[in-house]
Formats: sequence, C-alpha cells, structure tokens
Amino acid sequence: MKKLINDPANVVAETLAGFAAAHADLVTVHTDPDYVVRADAPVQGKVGLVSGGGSGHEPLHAGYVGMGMLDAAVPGAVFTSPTPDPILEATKAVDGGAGVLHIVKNYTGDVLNFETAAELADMEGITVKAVIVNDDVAVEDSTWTAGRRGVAGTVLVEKIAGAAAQRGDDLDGVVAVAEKVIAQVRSMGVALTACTVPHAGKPSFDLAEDEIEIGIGIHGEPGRHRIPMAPADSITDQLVDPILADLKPAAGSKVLLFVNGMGGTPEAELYIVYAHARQRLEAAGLDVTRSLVGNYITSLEMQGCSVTVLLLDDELTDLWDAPVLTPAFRRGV
Amino acid sequence: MKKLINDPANVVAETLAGFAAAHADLVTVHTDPDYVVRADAPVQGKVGLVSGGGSGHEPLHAGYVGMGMLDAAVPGAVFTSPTPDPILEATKAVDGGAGVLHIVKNYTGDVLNFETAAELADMEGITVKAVIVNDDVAVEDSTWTAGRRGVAGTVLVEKIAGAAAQRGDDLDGVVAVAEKVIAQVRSMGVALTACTVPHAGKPSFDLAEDEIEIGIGIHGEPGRHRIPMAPADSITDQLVDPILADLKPAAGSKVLLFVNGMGGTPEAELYIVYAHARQRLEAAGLDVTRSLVGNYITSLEMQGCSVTVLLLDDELTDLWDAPVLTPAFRRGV
Amino acid sequence: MSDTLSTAWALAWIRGAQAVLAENRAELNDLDRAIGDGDHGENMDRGFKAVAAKLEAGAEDVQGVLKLVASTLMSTVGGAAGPLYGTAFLRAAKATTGDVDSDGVVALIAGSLEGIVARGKATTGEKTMVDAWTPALGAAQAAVGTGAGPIAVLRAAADAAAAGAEATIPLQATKGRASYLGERSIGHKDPGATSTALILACAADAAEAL
Amino acid sequence: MSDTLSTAWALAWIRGAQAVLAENRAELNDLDRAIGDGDHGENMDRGFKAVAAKLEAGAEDVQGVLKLVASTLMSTVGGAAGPLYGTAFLRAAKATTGDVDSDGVVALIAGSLEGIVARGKATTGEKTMVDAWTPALGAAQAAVGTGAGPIAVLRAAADAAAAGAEATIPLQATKGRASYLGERSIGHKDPGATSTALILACAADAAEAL
Ligand SMILES: Nc1ncnc2c1ncn2[C@@H]1O[C@H](COP(=O)(O)OP(=O)(O)O)[C@@H](O)[C@H]1O
Ligand SMILES: Nc1ncnc2c1ncn2[C@@H]1O[C@H](COP(=O)(O)OP(=O)(O)O)[C@@H](O)[C@H]1O
Ligand SMILES: [Mg+2]
Ligand SMILES: [Mg+2]
Ligand SMILES: [Mg+2]
Ligand SMILES: [Mg+2]
Repeated sequence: MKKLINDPANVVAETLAGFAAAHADLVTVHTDPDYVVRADAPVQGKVGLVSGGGSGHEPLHAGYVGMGMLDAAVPGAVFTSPTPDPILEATKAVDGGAGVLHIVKNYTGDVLNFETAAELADMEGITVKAVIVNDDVAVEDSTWTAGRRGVAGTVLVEKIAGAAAQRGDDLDGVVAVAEKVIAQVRSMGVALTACTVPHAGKPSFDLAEDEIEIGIGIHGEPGRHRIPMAPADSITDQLVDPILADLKPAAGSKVLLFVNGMGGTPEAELYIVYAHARQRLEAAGLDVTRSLVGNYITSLEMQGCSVTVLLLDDELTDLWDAPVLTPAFRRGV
Repeated sequence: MKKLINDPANVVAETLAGFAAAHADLVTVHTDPDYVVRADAPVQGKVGLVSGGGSGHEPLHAGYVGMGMLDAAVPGAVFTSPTPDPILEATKAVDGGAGVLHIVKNYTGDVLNFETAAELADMEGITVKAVIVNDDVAVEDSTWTAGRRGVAGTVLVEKIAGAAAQRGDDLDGVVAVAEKVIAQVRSMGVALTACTVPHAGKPSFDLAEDEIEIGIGIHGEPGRHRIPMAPADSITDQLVDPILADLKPAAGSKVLLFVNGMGGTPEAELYIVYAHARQRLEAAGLDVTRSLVGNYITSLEMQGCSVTVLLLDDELTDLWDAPVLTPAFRRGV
Repeated sequence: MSDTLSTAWALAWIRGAQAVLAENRAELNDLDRAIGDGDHGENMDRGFKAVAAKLEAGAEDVQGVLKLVASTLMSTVGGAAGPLYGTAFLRAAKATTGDVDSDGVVALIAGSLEGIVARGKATTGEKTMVDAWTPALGAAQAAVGTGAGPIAVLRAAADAAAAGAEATIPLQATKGRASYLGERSIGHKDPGATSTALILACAADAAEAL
Repeated sequence: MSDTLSTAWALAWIRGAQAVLAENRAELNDLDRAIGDGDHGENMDRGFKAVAAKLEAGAEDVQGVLKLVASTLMSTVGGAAGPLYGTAFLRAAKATTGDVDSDGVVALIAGSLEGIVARGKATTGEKTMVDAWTPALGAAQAAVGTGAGPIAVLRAAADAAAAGAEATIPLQATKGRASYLGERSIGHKDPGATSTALILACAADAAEAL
C-alpha cells in the first residue's frame, strides 16, 4: 500500500486540518467530534441540511458544504458511518430555527446512526426529518433485503435540496424536493480495480488483471457480478441498461446525465463513458439537458465510474441551475 | 492494462466527443485537426490565449477554455505534443485582432511545434507571442540542459494571464503578466505509481511496491531519484525544500499554495500534503493567502502529487480572484 | 465459584473482550472484506479500546459497566455494529439488576437480542449477529432449565453463539452490507456473528476464571 | 546498379522505412520508455503510416518524395521527433536536385543534419539523433573521398549511424526529455538516434535492391 498519509489512524483528522486551512473562507471545521459547517452557520430561518457517512468519498460530503448546498457534513472513519454524537452536534450547529434535514445514504450503519442522532436532536427540541437516498440499481430492492444503496445520486439530492432550502422552502418543502429527486434518480457503477482502506492496508476485494466488477458500491464492497474486461462502450451499456429498465423514462423526458469517477480513473475516460451513455439515452428518446462529469463521490483510489440519470422537470432544472458556492462545487456565484 | 476506453487509437477523439457534448454551452470542439475554442471565439479586441500539449493531463488544457482563461486548447496524442496544424488553426480561430499568446510548457516537442505554428500564423498576418512555462525545480536549469519542465504552474499562468486578457490588457501586457507568474512560480512532484499510456499498454516506468519517484514530470517520464516509501510529511518536505531553495521568498511574502493530484490519488491525501506544506511555508515566514487543492494537471491515473508555490502581489492576487467560467474551473460567475 | 456474577466479573469480561477483539482484529476485517467493507475488526477494536480506557474510571455495579460499554460503543464504533452493540449492551443493563444469577444471564442475553432486533429489524437466517445471539439465548434458557449456575449458563450460551456463527456460512445475507452481494454472500462467515461469539466466550472465560 | 538514385529509389526507401518502423515500434517505445515518455515508436509509426498512405498519390522526383515526407511527418508525428524529422526531410529536399549521385547523398545527409540542428540546437554528445546523423555524414563524406558510388556511400552512412546510435549508450543526455534524468540517462540507447539508424539503413537497402 502506497499512500500519501502519515499514520493510518490520523487520516481523517489530518485531511480535515488541510481542508479547514484551504477553505477557511467557506467552511468551519470542528474537531472532536468531527464535523464541517458553513462558515456562516446557522443561517437563521433557513432549513439546515446535514449529510455524512464514512470518509473516503471525497469531495462528498465536506466538499459540498456552503451556500446553496449542505450546511454541515459529518465525516466518519474511512468507509465507516459516523457515530450519533457528531451528527447531533452538526445538527445543533446548523439549526436556524426552521428545522434540519438529514440526507442519509441507505446503508444500515448510516441509517442507524442518523436515526439515533435525530432522536437525540428531537429531545433537544430540534425538528429533524430524514430522507434516505437509494439510487443504486445494482442492488435488488425488496422487503427481504437492506434495500438499494445510496450512491452518486446523493450529490444531486444535496445540490437540489440545498437550492430549495436556500430559496427559502420550509422543512416539508425541502423534504418534498429531496424525495422527488430520490424517486427520479438511478445509478449503476463499475470497478476496474479495488481500493485500499488505509487502516486495512490491503485491497477491499481481489480482482484479477482481466476482470471488472459490475454493480460496485462506493465502500469498496464487491459488486453484483464479475465480467472479463470489455470495451468502454460495452461496459457503459451494462450501466445504462439497468438504469433505463428501472427508471422507465417516457420518451421525450428531459434528464440530467452524471458520469462520476471513482477516484482513480483519468477524467478522459469519464468523457468516453459519457459520450456513449449520452448516445444511448438519446437513442431511447431522452433529452439530455444537463450534464455532470468528474470525481464527485469517490471510493479512495478505485478505478471505475458510475452512471447516474435523473429525470428533470422545470423545478428540478431551476434548482440544479441555482447558484452554489462550496469548496468542490461552484456555479453561478 | 484496464481502462475505460474502446480503441487506444481513438482515445483523444472519443474524449473530445464527450467533452463537446457535455460542455456545449461553454466550448466548441473542432476535429481534424483537433482543437477546442470558447463558444464565443474570437472575442473581438481581446488578446487570444492558446495553450496545448499532449493529452492525458486532463482537465488541462481543454477544461480551462472559457471566459477569463484560455481561448483555445490544442490536445495532442496522449503525452505527445500536437503538430503545428491544429495549433495554427486554433490560433486563427481565436484571433480577435489583438494578437495571440501561446502558453507553452517547456518540452522540446511542445516548443518546436508551437514555434512552427507561430511562424505559420505570422505568415498569415497574426501577431503571436509565446511564453514558456518552466516551473519544475526537479530539473536543473542550465544552458547545458533542455531547461526546467513546465508542470503545474501552467494552470496558474493560464488563469492569471487569462484574467489579464479578459480585463483588456494588450498583448505585451498579457505577456508581461504571464512572465511575472512564470518568474515567481515553482513546482516539484512525486509519483507513487507510474501510469500507462493507452497505446503503449504498459506502465511508463517500473516502480517497486516500496519505492516512490521524487521529481516526477507529468508525462510518465521518470523523475530525478527514487526513495523508499515514506510518510506524507517527509515526502512533502522533499517537495517543499527544493521549491523554497530555488524561489528564496522573502519572509512575509504572500503566496498561493497549490497541491495538485496526478490523477489517481484520493483527494483526502492531497489535503494531508497541503496541511503539512502550508505549515512549512508558514514556518518559513510566508503568508498563504490563496490555495488550490485538487486534480488540475494530471498524468492519467498516476498516483502522486505536486506542490506549487506562487509569489503573489496585489496584481496577481486580483487576477487570480477574477471571475472565470470554464468546464473545469469556475470562480465568481 | 459463586452463584452470582459481580462487577468484578463484568470488568474482567469487558477487559478480556478488548484483548480478544484486538487479537482478532485482522481476522474480523478479513471476514468483512469477503462480504462487506472490511472494517468490522477495526470498528470493534476501536470501540473496545475506548471502552477499556474508560473502565479505569471504575463502575459501581454490573449495570454501570454495561451502560459504559453501551454509550462508549455507540459513540466510537460507528457503522452498523456501533448502534447495534450499543443498544445491545444498553438493553442488557436495563434487563438486569445488581449481580447476575442464572436467570440474570438469560435476561442479559435476551435484552441484548431484543435491542439488536429493535434497531436492526433482522430476524434469524439473515446472516447477521442475530444468528449468534438467538441460539445463545436458546442455549442459556435450556441450561437454566437443567438447573445450571450462571457460569455454566454463560458457557452454554457462548458455545451456541460460536455454533451459530459457524452456521451463518451457508446462509445468503438479506440484511446489512453483505445483502448487496446476493448469492455471492453464501460460503462466508458473518463478521458480526463472529464478534458476538468472541464476546460471549469472553464472558464465560471471565466467569470461569473468577 | 546505376550512378544515380531516382524517384523509384526514394519511394522504395520510404516504403521500406514505413515497414521497418512499424516492426520496431515496440522496441523504439521501450527505448523511449527507459529515458523518455515511451512514445517514440508510436510517433514514428503513426507518421510513416500517414506518409505511406500519401505516397500512393505519387511524386514527380526525389525532392517531391522528400517534401511529402517532410510535410506529412510535420503534421502527424508531433512531439520532438515530428518537427525534427520534418525539418530534416525538408532540408534534404532543398539540398538536392533531381536524381542523387554520391555527392547528392552527402548533400542530402548534410541538409538533414543542418535542419535538425537548426531546430533542436543540439550538438554531438548530447544523446540525440544528432549523434547518428553526424557520423553518418562523416562516413558519407569519407566514402565519396574514396570514389564510392551513391549506394556504397549510403551504406557507409547507414553503418556509421548505427554505430553512432550504439555509441549514445554511455552518454548523459543534455537535450530532449532524457536530459531530465540527469545521470540516470546513462546506459540507455537514444530512441531518436536508433530510428535515424533504421531509416538510413532502409535508404541503403532500397538502393542495393534496385
Ligand atoms: N440489520 C442488522 N441487524 C443485525 N445485525 C446487522 C444488521 N446489519 C448488519 N449487521 C451486523 O453488522 C455486521 C457488520 O458490522 P460493521 O462491519 O462494523 O459495520 P458496516 O457494515 O457498517 O461496515 C454484520 O456482519 C452483521 O452481523
Ligand atoms: N533538441 C534536440 N535535438 C535533436 N534531437 C532531439 C532533441 N530533443 C529530442 N531529440 C530526439 O527526439 C527523440 C525523442 O522523440 P519522441 O519520443 O518522438 O518525442 P518526445 O520526446 O516529445 O516524446 C530523442 O530520442 C532524441 O533523439
Ligand atoms: Mg463500514
Ligand atoms: Mg512524447
Ligand atoms: Mg463493515
Ligand atoms: Mg517520446
């Protein structure tokens, strides 16, 4: 394992120290417990947005703290959900009197820890609602499973719900927008290589030199099945097909197409995937009116990508286009 | 070699196709010969800025085409300088009557091809000046060598010279600003792993599991020397020390600190390097007033990073802060 | 050998668990690596190290120890295991009073299991720690039925938990991270069930060593 | 065997060079991988493939062939080698007229070398293609002095270029990408000098096969 780290036990703390120094104009970083808030938090009268989860997915979530997106991010240990304490502290720090929304990716650990924090916040008189992002079509959704995972769609939920809160929607309004995005967004990922969690010191799974893992999650967990290495267009088809099968978008629908890098894939390759995914969506009669290509929710240095499709309407498009000013995402300001 | 590509011979063309579709609002992509221009090029009366070089460093250069930065980017084959034709065509396409500046990274191939293109443009009546970026302190600069390479400092030259052109400076003025940045910027890089050029199919150099390459360039060429893997702080020292030794900044100087990822390194690690580099600069009495952390000039999927320090004055700070709207870099718009 | 287990037992149990989880850190990570995200050993080790550091402050009774474990795990483990084990120890504390006799051992295990199910909503056969706690409870109840003392009841529970953990191997996971693997989760031992078996074995070891 | 080399020779030369560079693509890449960026074989192969495709259109004289090679290499090779070889072939064309006799061969090689030096500003001993072209020119001049015909002059030049390329191995690079390696460039053969030797050998082969 070769990484630019000092002690594996201090990776999150040292990352946050650098992040705090580099972005002091936009965010404030609290330590012990660890959480990141907008420099101007709490914004009075505005719904506060808190998200979080295991670290290792940077720039998610801390990179999205700022005007028009999250009010706070709570980073856990690498790939491990944070505990309730920092979630509670972050929730208190961003409550501007209009209530707080927890944006939670659907993993047992995240759900349980956010649930506990919400109970504790409630006991302190803060109204908390939660939405659970579960956009990953690689996982079967049934009452007999833990349900679909939350992956790249989370970035879109954070941006769009953040814009709704910024324009002044009340807590129920922001929840409704977030739920609309969640209902209309689907993702599917692929890994070409595994990643190595610093404290583990070895790759999270073993993948042969000519194999790739289709349906990968973002926590270094294996995906749904393995196939031999294939051309980008064929891999892209295997990401787009299940999304279209699940989302069943009507021809003529406007969509946002998001190709996300897992951290170790050159940007050029993401554009190759984007080009073919876009062709596929257009061939299905869809109108790609918004796009996002880059490393927005990663799995450390994993090579691979995910494709995300969000059905847009005028409201979601406006909220997507709304100004946002965060360390990792800036538009219109 | 596992890559999200189809045919290695088509990597650049397919990347450009995706890039064109994703960013049609900001840029226009020409093919055969390949170059990328601002959607509104040529901007009448404004100095046109053209940069380019081998592909594989994305988002450099095409990602920086747009308001306040480059007018055109010319991507060659992966890690191979473009030929004079597309440079000439790009130069013609962005000439708004105020002349064109070529921003060239100091590599024999880039210099020779841009030189030829400039001669050809001159024959067509376009005034072209060129600046050569050579910020890499890993390479000895003497009349007996090809001189220092141009690396991450290029991003800062493009941003700051771009802002000067945008505010209306004439060609000599933009050249002067660019030369000032070049005189005051120094970089040094490290590779933890090599990268694989698609058409080569194997890593550009061999590095043992416990070795790293100090003084790496951005073309997959080996660096200056190899050392055993070390903690991030020690590696960072080995990047910062030669920069300070070369730049000799006066105590109290204001500086921009830029930690750049080589493409395959998790963002979290870049912040760990940033934190220690910043400490080192502050210990040297410097005032870090601006920062940039992320993948801005990469070497495909190489793991590693570079540290860049730019001495700031009020003018450079204002130009750094000026609005910019490009696919990969957006501030203040 | 006495008929009740006291604070000294509870302290010895948790100290023993800390040592055993530290020893088995890599093995638990490996189990989690196969069907999860490879951090279960790390999580448990971090949590019990934090517990051990706080135990020095001392606790008045068995319930005090269990509550300290509960709140510390909750605030240091994270992931799925943190809230699950945290709730388990909290309910174990609530389900007992003072020193623990044979019925107390049963109540302690029953409380833990209830807490885990209340939080995680898993039932048996879903390849989770529930598949270790459930047979542990059954074995403890059966041992009490034969008139066994608390030490023997604990040993029976621990052995059943270990067997239960082994028995997760052929199961397909339908809860937790391993469920994402579908059929590929078959053939691997569940890490949470394994850590449960280790923790209960420490409880029995500590009781026998008193 | 004739006393001059005609358009047919020039065409055969360049077609042969295309084949030989394609065959040696991987080897040239490997040489460049050791002290550069691993693309020299790729660059030369791409350039000469483009040249071969255009040769079909035909050319009137030796100079026409050389100019076609020059402009095509210039516009397809890129990197350092593109402008250097492009200028070399352009100057070779300018340095000769019509069919090429022994003196013409010398003029052709001298023109090439001058072009390369004008563009790249390298001198001998810097571990570049100059270290193949320079001995080639010396050997050609010496052969002319002994009254050799153009074919023998070409063969002498080609052999000297090959020896010159070998002799780059112990040199430390001070020009081009390999110079960044400093002392670590010692012990490797320069890729551009190697491709020069290959190309000149093809010129001699084509002449001998006429
Ligand atoms: N819903 C659940 N009910 C009971 N136990 C569960 C549940 N989900 C997960 N677990 C247990 O948690 C263990 C994983 O814990 P850990 O690896 O620490 O957390 P994470 O999965 O968040 O990384 C699993 O092996 C399983 O025994
Ligand atoms: N200044 C120079 N003068 C003469 N030859 C040079 C010079 N710089 C580089 N070369 C030659 O170019 C060769 C490298 O070509 P190539 O790999 O195609 O280009 P690049 O270095 O741009 O990748 C070197 O092996 C050397 O022979
Ligand atoms: Mg985890
Ligand atoms: Mg090259
Ligand atoms: Mg786990
Ligand atoms: Mg090369």
